[in-house]
Order: sequence, then structure tokens, then C-alpha cells
Amino acid sequence: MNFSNFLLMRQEILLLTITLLLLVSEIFISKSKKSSLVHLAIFLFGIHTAVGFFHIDECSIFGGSFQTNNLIHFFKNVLNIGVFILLLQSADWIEEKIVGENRGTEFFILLFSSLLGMYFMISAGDFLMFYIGLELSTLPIAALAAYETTKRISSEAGIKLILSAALASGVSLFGISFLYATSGSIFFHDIIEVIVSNNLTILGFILFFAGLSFKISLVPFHFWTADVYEGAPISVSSYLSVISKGAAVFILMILMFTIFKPLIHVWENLVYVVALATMFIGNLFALRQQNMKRFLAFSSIAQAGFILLGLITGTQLGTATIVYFVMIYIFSNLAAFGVVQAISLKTGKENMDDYNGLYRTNPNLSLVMMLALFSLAGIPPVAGFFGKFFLFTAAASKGYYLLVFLAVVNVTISLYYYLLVVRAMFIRKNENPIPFFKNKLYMKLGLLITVIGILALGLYSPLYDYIYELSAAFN
Amino acid sequence: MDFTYVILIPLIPLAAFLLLGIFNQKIKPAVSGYIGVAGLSTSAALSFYTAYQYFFEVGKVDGVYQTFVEKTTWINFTDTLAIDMGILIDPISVMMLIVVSIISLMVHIYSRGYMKGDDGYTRFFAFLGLFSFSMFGLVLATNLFQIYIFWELVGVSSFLLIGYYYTKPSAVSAAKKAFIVTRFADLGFLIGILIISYYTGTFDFETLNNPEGSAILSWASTSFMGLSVITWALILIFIGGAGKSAMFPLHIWLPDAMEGPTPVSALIHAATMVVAGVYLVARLFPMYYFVEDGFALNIVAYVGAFSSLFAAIIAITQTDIKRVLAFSTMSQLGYMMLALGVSGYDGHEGVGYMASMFHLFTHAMFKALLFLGAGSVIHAVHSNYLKDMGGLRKYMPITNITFLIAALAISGVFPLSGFWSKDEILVAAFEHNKLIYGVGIFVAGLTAFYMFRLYFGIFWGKDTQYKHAPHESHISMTFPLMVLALISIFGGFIPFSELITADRVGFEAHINIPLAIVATVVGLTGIGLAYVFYKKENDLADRFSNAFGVFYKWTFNKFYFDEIYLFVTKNIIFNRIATPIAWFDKKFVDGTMEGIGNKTVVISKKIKGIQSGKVQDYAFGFIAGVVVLALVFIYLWTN
Amino acid sequence: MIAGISIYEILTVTSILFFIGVYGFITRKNLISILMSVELILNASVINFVVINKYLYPDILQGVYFSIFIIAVAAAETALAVSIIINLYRQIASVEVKDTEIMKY
Amino acid sequence: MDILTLFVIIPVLTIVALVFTKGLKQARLVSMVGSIIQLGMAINLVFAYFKERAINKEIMVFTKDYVWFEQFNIHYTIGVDGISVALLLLTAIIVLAGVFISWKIADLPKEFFISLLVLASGVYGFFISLDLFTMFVFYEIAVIPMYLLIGIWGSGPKEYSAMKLTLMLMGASAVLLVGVLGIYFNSNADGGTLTFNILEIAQVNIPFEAQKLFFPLTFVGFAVLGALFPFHTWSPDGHASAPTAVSMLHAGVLMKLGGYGIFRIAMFLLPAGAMHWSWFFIILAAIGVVYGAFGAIRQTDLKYINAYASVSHLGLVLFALLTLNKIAWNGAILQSLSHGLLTALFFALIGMIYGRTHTRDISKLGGMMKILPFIGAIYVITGLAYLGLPGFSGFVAEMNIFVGAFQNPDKFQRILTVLVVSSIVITAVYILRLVGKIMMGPLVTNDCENLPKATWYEKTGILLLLIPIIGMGVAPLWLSDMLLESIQPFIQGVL
Repeated sequence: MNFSNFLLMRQEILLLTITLLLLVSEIFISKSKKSSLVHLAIFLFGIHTAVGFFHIDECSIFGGSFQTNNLIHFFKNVLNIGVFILLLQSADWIEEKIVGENRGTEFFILLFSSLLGMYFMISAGDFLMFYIGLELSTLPIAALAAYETTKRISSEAGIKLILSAALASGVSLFGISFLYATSGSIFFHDIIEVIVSNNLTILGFILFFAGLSFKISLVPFHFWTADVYEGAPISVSSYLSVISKGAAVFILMILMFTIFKPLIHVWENLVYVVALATMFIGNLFALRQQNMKRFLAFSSIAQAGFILLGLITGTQLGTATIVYFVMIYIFSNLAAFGVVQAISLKTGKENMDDYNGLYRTNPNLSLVMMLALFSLAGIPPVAGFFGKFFLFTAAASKGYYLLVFLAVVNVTISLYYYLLVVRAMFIRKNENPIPFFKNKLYMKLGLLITVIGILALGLYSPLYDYIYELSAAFN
Repeated sequence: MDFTYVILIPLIPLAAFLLLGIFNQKIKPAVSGYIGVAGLSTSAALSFYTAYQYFFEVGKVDGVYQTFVEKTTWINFTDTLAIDMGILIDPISVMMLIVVSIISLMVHIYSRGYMKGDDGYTRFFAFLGLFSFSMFGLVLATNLFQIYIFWELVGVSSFLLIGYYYTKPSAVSAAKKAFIVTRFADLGFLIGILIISYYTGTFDFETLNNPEGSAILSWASTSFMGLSVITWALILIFIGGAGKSAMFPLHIWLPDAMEGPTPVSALIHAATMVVAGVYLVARLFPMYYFVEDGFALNIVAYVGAFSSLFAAIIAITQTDIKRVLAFSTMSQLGYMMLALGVSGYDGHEGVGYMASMFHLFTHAMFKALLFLGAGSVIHAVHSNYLKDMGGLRKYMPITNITFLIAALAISGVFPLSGFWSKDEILVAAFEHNKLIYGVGIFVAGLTAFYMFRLYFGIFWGKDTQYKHAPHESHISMTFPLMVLALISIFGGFIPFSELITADRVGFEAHINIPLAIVATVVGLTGIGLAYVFYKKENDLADRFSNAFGVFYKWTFNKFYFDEIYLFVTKNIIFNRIATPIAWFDKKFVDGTMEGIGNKTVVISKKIKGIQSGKVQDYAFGFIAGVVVLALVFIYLWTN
Repeated sequence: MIAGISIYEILTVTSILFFIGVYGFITRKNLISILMSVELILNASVINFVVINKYLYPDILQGVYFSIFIIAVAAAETALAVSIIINLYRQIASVEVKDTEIMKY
Repeated sequence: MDILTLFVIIPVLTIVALVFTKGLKQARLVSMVGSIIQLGMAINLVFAYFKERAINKEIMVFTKDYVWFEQFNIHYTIGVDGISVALLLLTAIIVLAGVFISWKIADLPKEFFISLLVLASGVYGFFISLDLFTMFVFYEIAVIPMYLLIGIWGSGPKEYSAMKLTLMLMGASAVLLVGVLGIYFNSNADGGTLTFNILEIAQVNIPFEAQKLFFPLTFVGFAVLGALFPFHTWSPDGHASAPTAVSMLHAGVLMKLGGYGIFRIAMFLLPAGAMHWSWFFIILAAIGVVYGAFGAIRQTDLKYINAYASVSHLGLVLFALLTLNKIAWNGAILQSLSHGLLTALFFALIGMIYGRTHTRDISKLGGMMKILPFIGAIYVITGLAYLGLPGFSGFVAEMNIFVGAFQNPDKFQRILTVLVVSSIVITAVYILRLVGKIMMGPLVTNDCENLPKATWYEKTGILLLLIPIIGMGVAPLWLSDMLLESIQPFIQGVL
């Protein structure tokens, strides 16, 4: 192998460089100008995102343990954009941390290394790479969850996350070991050859599935979600809810559609059950929530349930719809979290009641929030509707009409609690509403991009067709 | 011959209505009165011209009166079935044109005096215009559906005019009652139309009435519960007619309708609208006669006979003069119905048909006269009740005379118009059905009695002391009285049997002397009794009524029919049906929807314990989930 | 390849080890001991990999490598966990699980 | 830009313009101009349609087709026939009237008109689309603004009603979505490609089993919006709490989407299913007619009375559709139009009365005729038109329905028909009770001797609605012929 191969993983390398660069730059920048680190980080990551759009050929290097193709590359870009928006939204917060508490750049470093982990995870070619990527993506988040060292709930979130994560990875490793036992290799391309449906394989698969479901927070592996989201800093919750969930969904989909394809007769039922459980539990819990972060946590669980409707098909259609939906979901959820972040940053208020009469004081924020929620609820013409509709179409294409029906019932339930927020913002009156405030440039930008995404992604159909073509890679 | 111009007869009043209705506020009362009168007189002139044209110029082609139809499609159902709008000129429609235009014109003139100073003056004339339009349209209708349409319209104008004094609760409820009862009857009418339209595939009177037409010949083709469906249809249609013509038991709205201004009662509830039912049956007479050997026609006869008797009895005891007249109207309408009921079709057989139309004509005149007279009296003494009247002959001579003429006419005294028409009816009844004849003759006596009870009660009897002395009404009111009086006197000499017969071929009507004598005698007896009882103030009447006791009480309360209806509407419809449904809707239907929502919330509250916040519970859930899934999918669900 | 011991015994042992770990995780009161139970779980899979590699596919050493990586990562995991625990201890002076239950429902 | 797409574009442009307006005056002016343009286009469309129809004998005219999502074969396909033309005109009229009626909206005027127009654009889009997906999209766009409209500008238990309405309608659209997907995946039954295009699907004969399964879903999905018993309970509360203009639009236009959808999709695409299920749903519809009427008798709130009346009248529409008879279908469409205008007019009047007396409780009203002659007179006229008086649109529609329904010799259906016909009496009862109580009779509220008379914008709004009502009632021929001609191809599918 020659060194030119390394260029094929330039995204990873670039990200790593940026991370190290930030680490070093901290040494040279004087205490007073520390806040400029934020601009630097955003700038660098912006470049990284931009570079990501250049084409990379399909390849499989290091004996197949690292592979990439257009879909994977596309998805990495989606993740980049997500993280970029996230950076914009959390810029003010982190700046305040750096200036106020004199914290270093560890936030960016952890964030980026976690993202790096996801890169490796989704372009893994064997279970080893996959495992390392998984851990690399999980551990920094655990650290980030506990980032607010002075807040008890933050540490609690951290400990809950790290312990559950450890358990999850332990379980999935145990499963992987069984798969290794049956197939005699940890390389995907070998496993595809030899895998057959027998009890040990199924057991291995289920354990493995559980391990990943933990990251996607599917019922019954979702318990950590709400607490961690509530305790962790909003940026981190937002990151957990969109980026890491998205990446996990993606890799799970790839593995199930490729190496576990022979087990489809098992996992289609499995997914059926889990999907129903996830949707119902997520929605039923979301109904009652008062804390916005917790509320969004459960809503994101429910959304994961909807994603499974695409997963159940195991076809190109499924792949395309899932990627499409995840992309839209990232934008919508980021918008919602962004608003929550902006408000809690200015006022420290995170409860639904505090949002009463928000529209009268901060119309723009409320509109963004409303769009985001409608997108999550799947109301046309915003993007979320198309994402959901296509997922349902995918499920229906396999004849799962009952599942689709129940899913749509869940959409109605979810509409109820999304409307609760809308009600709070638009209809309810409030004696002391959140006063009007102006956001900083970054936050505005972050929200703006999400809004554009929410409005455009659905109506702009070529995008979907493009994804559909890419999806051919895994079928 | 082209009768297209006839279309103007209804349209002119309509124009007046629109004019007065839209510029209600702008127009001065006096002007609006003139507009109304002018419009109506034009229509009246046209009607007379039409009648002349039809009867004496072009109508008769080799001895048979033709039907002239001008129509245009109003709405298409299928390529065969459609509703047309148009005008149909034949003897009875022309006759009705005359009746309606005369009465309406008279009432218009009369109202200019009667309604003077009323703040709804313009509105009143607008409504009169609307009514005249609808009534003309009704009589000119070319098909069942058109007649139904105008049927509804006269209904609503009657509603509006009864409720003219809309601040009076009694007036409002009377109007509602009138509308709803007739509407209920129209339900039958409508269903009848539906049946006819389905089985004969047409609404047109010509097609339906053609004795050789399929509608009549193929009546036996389909039957329902032992009767031909066509018969059912005819019965249902008759229910509609009975509703408008206040036949028993749908009569209850008519007495209350007297809440309206008196001219209205004269126009609508005595002369024109209430005869619509009779007109409808006459309109469909061939069908009634031929289908299933006139089964439906017999029903008409008996209902008519009973109603006339029933009403006549009640009329005796009423003290509100307008109500007396109302019941008298009902009784006379019953007369016409029974005449139709006992009529045959061709030649002299059809005397009943002729007589009914004849009586319709004469009755319209003298009954309108009676009402207008009563109106003039009420105008003078400001009360409807006999007890407040008496000895008025001194104060209002013209009213007195004209009223007397009308009373004599309705009692069938020779040679007034009433005598001739009533006589023909009795002849027809005698020839076909002795029982009905008996009823008829008895009713004739009763009629004479209560009419003169009324007459004496108003103009003779006790000399009431009036606070401010009543005086004869203004000329605008007395003029119509005189006109109508003249017609009531000489109307009888019109040779109806030449003009209006079931088979359109005139026949030679001859007085049946013995019957005529009997009738006259009976009539005079009635008058005599009334003279004895009421000429001078005495307590005979009271003693009699006491003697009759319960029967009197029942009669006085109109046999408690209002109460029965009240019970049905209030208790059955409202409390027994509507209330439960409202409750059911709130509690059950809505409750289910509510329940679904609430249950969801309850469940979500119940299961919140799962999220206990203990990381170890989470781990347990995790592992348990894995184990269960593993067990299920390895051992149980292995397909 | 250990004479006289078939793969089944070892796999049984590892499975038992795994469930001991799970049991510990679920029952221990102390965060540190929970971490130790996690280690047990991970070690169970480590042994699995090594043994499967040795007994079934001795020619390529994939399993062995895998196990090494697991150990490394586990170390990192533990370090992080402990640091968070210490941070928690700073605030509430306790490492009991029951003190990490303020967020619920 | 083709003549139909403008129907969606114009409201959107108006909305954009509204965004930049300040205060009530500008907002209402802009929205008025927008709606007037819309109405002009609608009228123009009618004439254009007649011209086109003369030379073009397709089922749909002015058809345009743009590919949207290629993979799913989703197109933006539009086209109209007589029915949609009529309904578009109706919508334009009612929207304009609604703008006039809400001339004095106080709170957040800009937002109010924006939501109103969003709703309108959804409705327009629904009526012009020929593609299931596009239709569904517009359907939901039309439904969702109701939440804000009722929630923000409503009265009484508005939060509750708004939520209830939205959830029930969205639940319905959930059922509908399954039905739509079912149709979609059976649209290649004859070996073609999957398609959402209605006209293409109509050519396919979908297997009977599938039709049996998906007809109820599709039907109920739409029928809930058409207030089918027992799924009507959203409508009384919703109407009662909604502001006037919204009640007008909702009862006048939005509820028509139900009947229209059933006609266009459920009946047209799944005829065998319709045949198989009609007996069952026709019972529900018939119950709805009588039940709604009786329900109205007992209410004391003006808007509740009207809401139940709507249940009854729209039940008539569903009933007519389910008789699967050409005349009745014509009646159903006519009834949709007539009820749309009438009920909008009624709500407008109620709004005016409420705006003056601040009560909708009929026991607190009386003798208004004396105080408000214009409004009173119009109210009486509307009431009479509502109970099917000849000369007004309602009569024409009902007669079509009754005659049509009676054409089926089946005894069972005859009985139902008679039952339904009897509802006209009950209607008369509650309408007259209403008119007699609040318009006639003695004054109840003495404090309102000098209420403000009707203003110019109110009169304009009223006349906008009243004139077509009378027009339809007096000269229905051209309209009903236009509809009959358009119904022909649809009825052929069923029979």
C-alpha cells in the first residue's frame, strides 16, 4: 500500500489535524484573547466542512478495515453540517465558559474527537474498527456531559452515560465475539460470505443490536437518554440527539442491510416490535414533560422509532428514506435545541411554562421553534412531513400497513405534545414573559441555516433522488 | 294562441315585492300603498283579459277546452326527467287567476285604509306582493314540482304575514305553528312527488292527467301493502293538500293564523291559499278518479265531509269572531273537498268537480267579504270578541249590509251565489253518497246558524256602550266590501257548468228542485234559530250551553287538538327525543373521543415509574430487554 | 489449546463471568464497584475472543488483537468514569448510586 | 404560470406581502386586495372553463403535470372539471367575505390574515390537484392553521376546542394516509408502474380485496372532515370557539374537502369497495342527518345550533354520495356549494350579532329585528334558505338529492331516503325556533336599544354570500348542467 491511500481518508486526517491544532493553539494564545479560540475553531471546522464536499472515490484500505463510498461520504458531510450548526449555536455559550470560568478548548477537542470516532465507525470495514470508532465517539461525549463540573446534574448525567455506555459496549462486544465464533472473521466482507442463520449468530446479532440501539436509544435501551439530555449542557444533549444518533442509525442500517441480510427474517420482526415499543414509549413519556430538554429527549426517542419503519424494509428504498429522514431530522432537532439553548443562555429558563407568551416578546424565536416542531411532527410543507411520509411509504412497500397505521397514530399523539409547546408560545398569556433579547451573530446564523434546511429540504426533490442513487451502494 | 304574456301576471307583484322589499326604508308609506295597488290592478286586468281570451275566444276547440302550456327547463335531472318552469292555461287555472287577482286587489285597496299608520306599512305591502306572486305561480304551475315550489313559497309568505306583528309572541308562535304544520304536510306531498316521479317518470300534469296516458293506465303495475304505489302517492299528495286546506287533523294552524292582520286572513286564510289544497286535488283529478277506481278520491270525500262537520260544530261555540270565520272557512273547504270526492269524470257525472270549483269561487268572494267586514268591525271597536260588540248596525251601515249579504250567501239563501254552488254540491253528494249528503245538509244548517249567531251578535244583540263611538270605516275599506258584496250576489249566475268541468266538455246544469228546497229550508231554519237565540239579548244560549255541559266545553276548546299537538311537540319531540340525543351526543359520542385522549394521558402517568432515575434499574431494563428479545427470537418467533 | 478443556467449558465460564458482571452492575451500591462489574463484563468478552481465536481459528490472530484493543479501551473508559466519579464526589461527598437519582420520570 | 397554479401562488404572494405590513389597516387592505384578485381569477376561470370545455372533452381540463419526486413517481399534477371550478369559486367568495367580516380583528391582525390565507391556499391546492400525494399535502396544509386560528383568536374554551379539532382531523388524516398508500401500492395492479395520479389509477382495476380493505380507510379519513356521525364531535366545539371568519371558512369550505375527497378519491378510485361498503356507511350518514337536526333543536348557543345543522346538512352530502346515483351526486355537489354559502352567511350574521350583544345564548336575545333591521332581515332570509325554501340554493340541492336517492328501488334505501327527507321538517322546527326567538318576539335585552347598524364592510360581506345563494336558487340550470357533465365520467366508474 502506498501513502496516496491515506488521502482517501483525508476527512479523518483533516479533522484530527484541526483538533491537534486547537490543542496547540491554546498554548500560544494569551489568556486575554482566549475567546478568539471560538472563532478559530468555527473557522477551521468551517473549512473542514467545505473541504468535505470534494469528491472522494470509493475505496477500501488497510485490508478492508477502513472503507468509504459516496453514501458514507455524503453522510459524513451531513454530520459535518450538523456539527457546524451545533458549533454556531453553542459558540456564545462556550465563549462565556472560556472567558468566565477560564476553561480551555477541551470542548472542541472532545467534540471533534467524538466526531472523528463516528467517521471511523461509519466507514469501518471490520468489527474492530467499528468498536474503536464507537468507543471513540462515546467516551468524549460522556466527558462532555459532565462538562459543567460545578453542576451536580451534569456530573450525574456523565456518570449515567458512561456507565450505561460501558454496559452497552460490553454487551455488544459479547455479541461480536459470538459472531466471530460463527463466522471466523471480524471483517465484514468475510462475514458476508459465511454468515448463516443459526441460534448463536442470532444471539450474537441481538446482543450487537442492543449495543447499537443504546446509542440510537431504542426502547428498551433508551433509559439513559432523558436523564443525560436533561443533565448535560444543551449543546451536548443536542449533539447526542442528532449527530451521534444519526451516525449510529447509519452504521446499524449498513450492517443490517449488508452482513445481517441473511437474518432478515429474524430482524424484520425484531425491528417491528422494537419500533412499536419505541414510538409508544417515547410519545407516552413525552406527553408529560415540562423541562424542554427532557421533552425533546423523549420526542427524539419517538423519532428513532419512526426511523425503524425505514429500517424494516432492508431495501434501497429503506436506505434512501432513512438517510433522507435523518438529514431532515438533524436540521429540525438542531433548530429546536438551538432555540432552547438561546433562551436558556439568556434567561436560564428551560421549562415549558416559561415559554408562555413567547411569541409576543420574541416572535422570530417562536417561529423558528414552531417550524422545528411542525417539522418534527410531520406537518407539510416543512421537510419533516416528507421525511415521515417516505418512511411510511417504505414500510408500506413491504405491506406493513398495520405498522404504518400505528405509526401514524403515534404521529397524532406526538402532534399533541408538539402543539402544547406551540400553545405555550402563541396562545397562552404570561404576566412576566421572557423579555425580548437579541441573539449574537453565530446563534442567528445557526438558526437561520436550520430554518433554510427545514423549508428547503422537503420541497427540493432532486436531493432525495440523489440520495436514492447513492443508496444503491448497500443493496 | 300565445299566452306568454300571462307570465307577467305573477311577475308584476314580484317586481313590486322586490321594489318595496329592497328599498323598504326609503319609500314613503303612501307611495308603497299605491305601488302595491297599481301592480295588482295590472295583474288583475291581465287576468280578466286572459279569462276572456280563453273562455270566449280561443279556449274552446270543437267543444273541448284546450290546455295551453308555455314552459322552459329549470333544472335537469336525467335526460328524461326535468323540472320545468312555465304557465299552464286551462279552465281551473284561469278561474283561479280571476279569484286570486280579484281578492288580492280588493285586499290591497282595503289594506291602504286598514293598515294606515302602521310602522310596517311598506313591509306589509311587500309581503302581499310576495304572496300574490307565489299564489299566481301556484295556480299557473305546469308540473308537480313547480306547484310544490310555489306551494312552499305561499307557505312562507303566509308565515311572514301571520307573524307580521312579530313583537307579539302569540303572533310569532302562530306563524311558526302554521309553517311547521303545513311543512309537515308538505313532507307527504314531497314523498308523493318522489314516488310519482319514479314510477311515471314525469312531473307534467298533462302527461299525468291524460286518461289514456301510461301514468293512469299502468297504475296497477307496482303495489305496496295491497295498494298501488300510485294510490299511495296520491294519498300522500292529498296529505299535502289537506295541510294547506286545513283538513282534519291538520287544521290546527288555521285558527291561530288569525293572529295575522285581518286583510291577510281574508286574502290568504279564507280565499286563496287555503284553497290550494282543493286546487291541487282538482288539478290531479283525472289521476284521483281513474287510479285504482278512485280509492284515494273516497278518502278525500270522507276527510272533507268530516272536516266540514267538525269545523262547523266548533264554529258554533267560538267567541272570537275571526276564529268563527276561520272554522267556517275550514268547514267550507271540507265542503269543496267532499264535492270533489263524490264527483265523477265525464258529462253530468262530473257535477261534483264543477260544483267544487264553483263553490271555491263563490266562497272566496263571500268569505273574503266576511273577513273584511269583520276587519272593519274590529277596526272600529278594537276587539275581536263578541262580548265587546253589539248593536253596531247603527254605527256602520255599509259594513252591516255587506256582512248580511255575505252571511246570507254562505247560508245558501236563494238567489245569492252561495245558494247555487252549495246546491250543486249537495246534488253531487246526493247522487253518489247518501251519507255524505246527510252530513252536507246538516252542515248547511249549522253554517246558517253560526253565521247568523255571529251577525246578530255583532250588529244587533245587546246595545254595548262604547267608550268612543265606533264609526263607519274609510271609503278605501268600504269600497272593497261593496264590490265583493255585488259579486256575492250575482256570482251565482255564472254558467260554471259550461266553463269548468272535469272532462273539459261543458254540460247543462239543472237545479234539482226538491233538493234545493230542502237545502233552503234547512238554511232558513238555522237562521231562524239564530234569530231566536241572538236577535235580542237573552240567556237562551247560556242555558243551552249549560244543558250541553261537557260537550259544549269540549267544543269550546276545539276538542283539545291544540293540547294534543302541544303534547306531541313539547313532550315527545323535545323532551323524549331531542334532549336524550343532545345528552347522548355530549356524554357518549363526545365522551368516547374524550376518553381516548384522557386514557392516553392516564397511561403515560401510570408508566412514568419506569424512568426511575436509578442507573441500575436502567441496566436491568437493558439486560432484561436483551434477554427477552433473545429468547423470543431464538426460540418462540422462528419463522 | 489447553489439554482436557474443551471450548464449551470456557465459554460457559465466560458466560457466567458475564452474568456475574451484570448482576454486580445491577446490585452494587457503590459506583466504583459497579465499574468493577463492568470490567468483568468486558473481560468475559475478552476471554471469549481469545479462546475462540485459539480453539476455532488458530491461523489468524484477529481475536487476540481485538482483545488487546478491548483492554486498552476499557482502561480509558474506567479512567474517564473514575474522573467523573471524583468530580461527583467533590460536590456531594459520596460515591453511592442512590445519590445519582435526582433526575427521574 | 398557468391559470390554475396561480390559485396557489396568489395567496402565497399575499402572505409574503402581509409579512411586511404594519398594523390592522395595511394588513386588511392587502388581504382584501389579494382575495379580490383571487375572486376575479375564480370568476375568470369559470368562463375559461366553459370555453375550454367546448373544445376539450377530457375528464379534466387545464391539466398540467410537473415531476416532483421521481423515485416515487410523485407529480405535481393539476387540472379541473366543473366540480372543482365551482368549489374554487365558492372558496374565493367565502375567503373574501371572511376578510370583510374580520375587518376589525383586534389582536395580531397580520398573523390572523396570514393564517387565514395559508388555510385558503391549502384549500385551493386541494381542489386543483390530481395527484394523491399533492392532494394530501394540501389537505394537511389546510387543516393545521385551524389550530392557531381557533387557539389565538377564538373564544370560550378555545384551547380545548382547538386541540380537539386538530387532533381529530389529524387522526383522520392518519387513517387517510394509510388508505392513500394502499391505493398507491395497488396502482400497478395491471402491471403498470406505481403512480399517485388519480386519472391513471382510475384506469387500473385495483383488486377487490384491496378495495375492500382501503375504501373504509379512505372514506372515513375524509368523512371525519365531512362530520360523519359519530366522528362529528370536533365540529360543534370547534365552531363554537372559532372566530367568525374562521367558522365561515371552516364550515363553508374546509368541511367540503371531505365530501370532495370522497367523491374524487374514495368513490372514483375504489368503486368496488364503495359498492361493497355503501350499505354500512349510508346508515351512518342517514343517522347523521336526522341526529344532527335533533341535536340542533336542543342547543341554546347560536353557533352550536349551526354546527349541528352543519352535521345534518353535510350528512346529507355523504348520504347522497353513498346512494351512488348521478342525480344524487349532483345534489351532493350542489349541497356542498349551497351549504358552504349558507352556513358561512349564518356564521357571519352570528358574528355580527355576537359582536354587538356579546352573547350567543338565544335565551338572552330577542326581538333583534327591531334594533337591527338589516341584519335581522338577512338572518330571516338565511334561515328560510337554510330550511330549503324554493328560490334559494338549498332547495335545489336537496331536491336533487331526494329525487336521486329515490331512483334506487331497493326498499332499504327507500326507507332511509324517507327518513332523510323527514329531516326537512325538523330543520324547519329548529330554524323557526331560532328565528322566532332571537329575531321576533319582544325585546329581551333592554340595554341594547341603540346597537350600531350594519357597516359597509359587513353589508358587502353579506351580499357577497347572499347573491350567489339566490342566483343558484333561481337559475340553477347552467350550474347543475356543468356539474352533471363533469359527474358523468365518475358515475360510469361506479356503475
